[in-house]
Amino acid sequence: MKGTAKLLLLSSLVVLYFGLGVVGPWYADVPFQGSIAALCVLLRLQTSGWRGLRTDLAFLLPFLCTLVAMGALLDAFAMANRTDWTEDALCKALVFPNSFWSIQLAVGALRLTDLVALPRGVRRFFILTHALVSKSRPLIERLWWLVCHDPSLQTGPWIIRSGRRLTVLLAAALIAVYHETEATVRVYDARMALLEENPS
Amino acid sequence: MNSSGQSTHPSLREESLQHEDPMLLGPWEIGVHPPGLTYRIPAISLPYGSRVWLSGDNGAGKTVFLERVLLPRLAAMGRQVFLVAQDLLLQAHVMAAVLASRGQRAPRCLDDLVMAWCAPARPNSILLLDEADRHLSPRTIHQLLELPLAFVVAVSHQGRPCTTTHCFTICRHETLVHLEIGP
Amino acid sequence: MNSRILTLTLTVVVALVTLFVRIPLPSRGYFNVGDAAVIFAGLVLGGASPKHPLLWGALAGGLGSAAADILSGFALFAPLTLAAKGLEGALAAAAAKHTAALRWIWAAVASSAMVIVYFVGEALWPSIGLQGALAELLPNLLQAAGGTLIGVTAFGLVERTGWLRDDDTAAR
Amino acid sequence: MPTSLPTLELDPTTLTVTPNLGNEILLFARNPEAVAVALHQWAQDFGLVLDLQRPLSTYSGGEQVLLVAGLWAILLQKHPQVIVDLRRAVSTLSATNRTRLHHALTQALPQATILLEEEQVQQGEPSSRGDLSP
Repeated sequence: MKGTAKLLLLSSLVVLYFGLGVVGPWYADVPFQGSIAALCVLLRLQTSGWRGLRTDLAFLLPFLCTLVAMGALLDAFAMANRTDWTEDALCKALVFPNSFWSIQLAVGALRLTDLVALPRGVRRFFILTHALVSKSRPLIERLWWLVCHDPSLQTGPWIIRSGRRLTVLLAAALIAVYHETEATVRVYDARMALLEENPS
Repeated sequence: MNSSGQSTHPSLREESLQHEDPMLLGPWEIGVHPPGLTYRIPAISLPYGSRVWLSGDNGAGKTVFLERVLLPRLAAMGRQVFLVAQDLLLQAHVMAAVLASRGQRAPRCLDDLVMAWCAPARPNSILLLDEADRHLSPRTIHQLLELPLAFVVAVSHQGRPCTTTHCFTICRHETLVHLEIGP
Repeated sequence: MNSRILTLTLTVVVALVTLFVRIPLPSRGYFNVGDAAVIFAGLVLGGASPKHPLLWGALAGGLGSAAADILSGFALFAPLTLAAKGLEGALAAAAAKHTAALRWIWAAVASSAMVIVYFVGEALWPSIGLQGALAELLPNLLQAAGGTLIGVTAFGLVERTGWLRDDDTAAR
Repeated sequence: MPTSLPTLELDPTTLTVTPNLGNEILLFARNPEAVAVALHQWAQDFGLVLDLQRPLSTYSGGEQVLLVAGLWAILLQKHPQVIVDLRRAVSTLSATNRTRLHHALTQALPQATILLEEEQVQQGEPSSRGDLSP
């Protein structure tokens, strides 16, 4: 399955979960949230393996601990005359990862072939944006390497040196990516014109 | 400056001593990952003022040698290294932004931009040119080779200028890359 | 410069600079220099676009930052990021026509607005709530301060290079 | 030289739309699998190791030109006449590779007009030593 159909299926699954599990009746339903969590973990393992799952947990676990700690703190002060802040935080400790993974898995399932199969009108925009973000990343990494090895940007304390390098990177990236954007749009239109005149 | 004309300022005194020394390179056996190449560089002593011309076929590993083998080792020796990269059209944006951060307006012409960017080079600085003749005029290449710098190493596919003092070739056999004296 | 190409350019720069330098945070995800890029993008678009500067600034700041959330797996935050960074980009675009102290003040207002939108949005968000929003406040304030400092300085560099005033591609 | 013919210009600063040849094939080829097989053969003929998912920017300048020229030689095989303009890309190629590329293109596109030499740059046409105006 590709293109618009795949996009519609993925977005309706996400909307369905958010409608029922985040802003809907099953927000505090532990069996429901628990089974969604198990499903997300399995899918995440299948798509990105242990490494991907470890990266997620490296972010999720500290955040969930902060959430529960803040809940206990608010309970201690009986904020807004409520005493269920910790209990609510524990609920969020299940809902937040599910909402986080549901969107991540949906977005991660999209491929360039899905964009190519899109209707012609939106196809050019999505393809160029996908191409530009993919192409500009090594370009900006290369610019950063050049900035970090520029002889004029080697002196001063770490914070000043990093600040100067970042300002130079932003200024250089502006014009470099502008040229890249202009050239990529030109090459795309030229190649499409070439192919439309010579269907192979 | 003391009465005998010898500089008394520590860094100036260090600089004036340093830039007379020859540059000692190698012998090195260095693995570079990625792209998974091993560089075998013999012991080389380059007198002050050497102008080295480096050639080699497409994909032999010239750029990786300049950027990942030579440049880090020169920087570790405390040298100020000016690298004019193979993707000079991209690097030009960094050069222009660096000139702006020095309060200077960046020239439009690439040749003038590179010369302005190299202006703060000191007598013991080193200049590395990676296929600069693809973008810069022969006159600018000549001017760069003539700059009063400790050493210049230039990589190119094109003909070797007469002002160069040494010529090396990068040869690659599968993942082993070595440096040969002469074309 | 062509405003459309410039906005697409800055959207990509905001997204990639946000992705490029990231320090994981205990709460929303990561500490990044994205705000410097959003302030910078707003100023550039404000300085280069005679028509609708605030709109272009909002698009580049909002879309770029939301794209970074999506690409880095934090797509959950993308809607809120779109609003907060979009507002930040728009206010930064308004700062472009001012100089010296006024520009710095406007840029600080822009990044403070981002902090406020994030706090209110997260407090109301069911799966984050007031607990998450409070944990988020200090890191966001630090990002706002750093972003303003670097973003305005970088725009000053671009002004000095004269790139924005070239008329061979008239700004439309 | 008839300028009405469709022209494929290879500018070494921007050879492709996407960052790797795998995505470029997905974008432009109607039968991606067949094109991928033919491109692997082309690369082998030049002694290159082709990885379709490897970012093109990680190949050397000359290798990029050889591979992209090969991709379009395959995509345009059915077209009787086209202009292949390599004048800006030629400086990234060593002398041996220039000759071999010209020969391979003539074989793949027998009726194409292949511009390879610098001196064929027409008056007033900006050469690769462009200036920096945005």
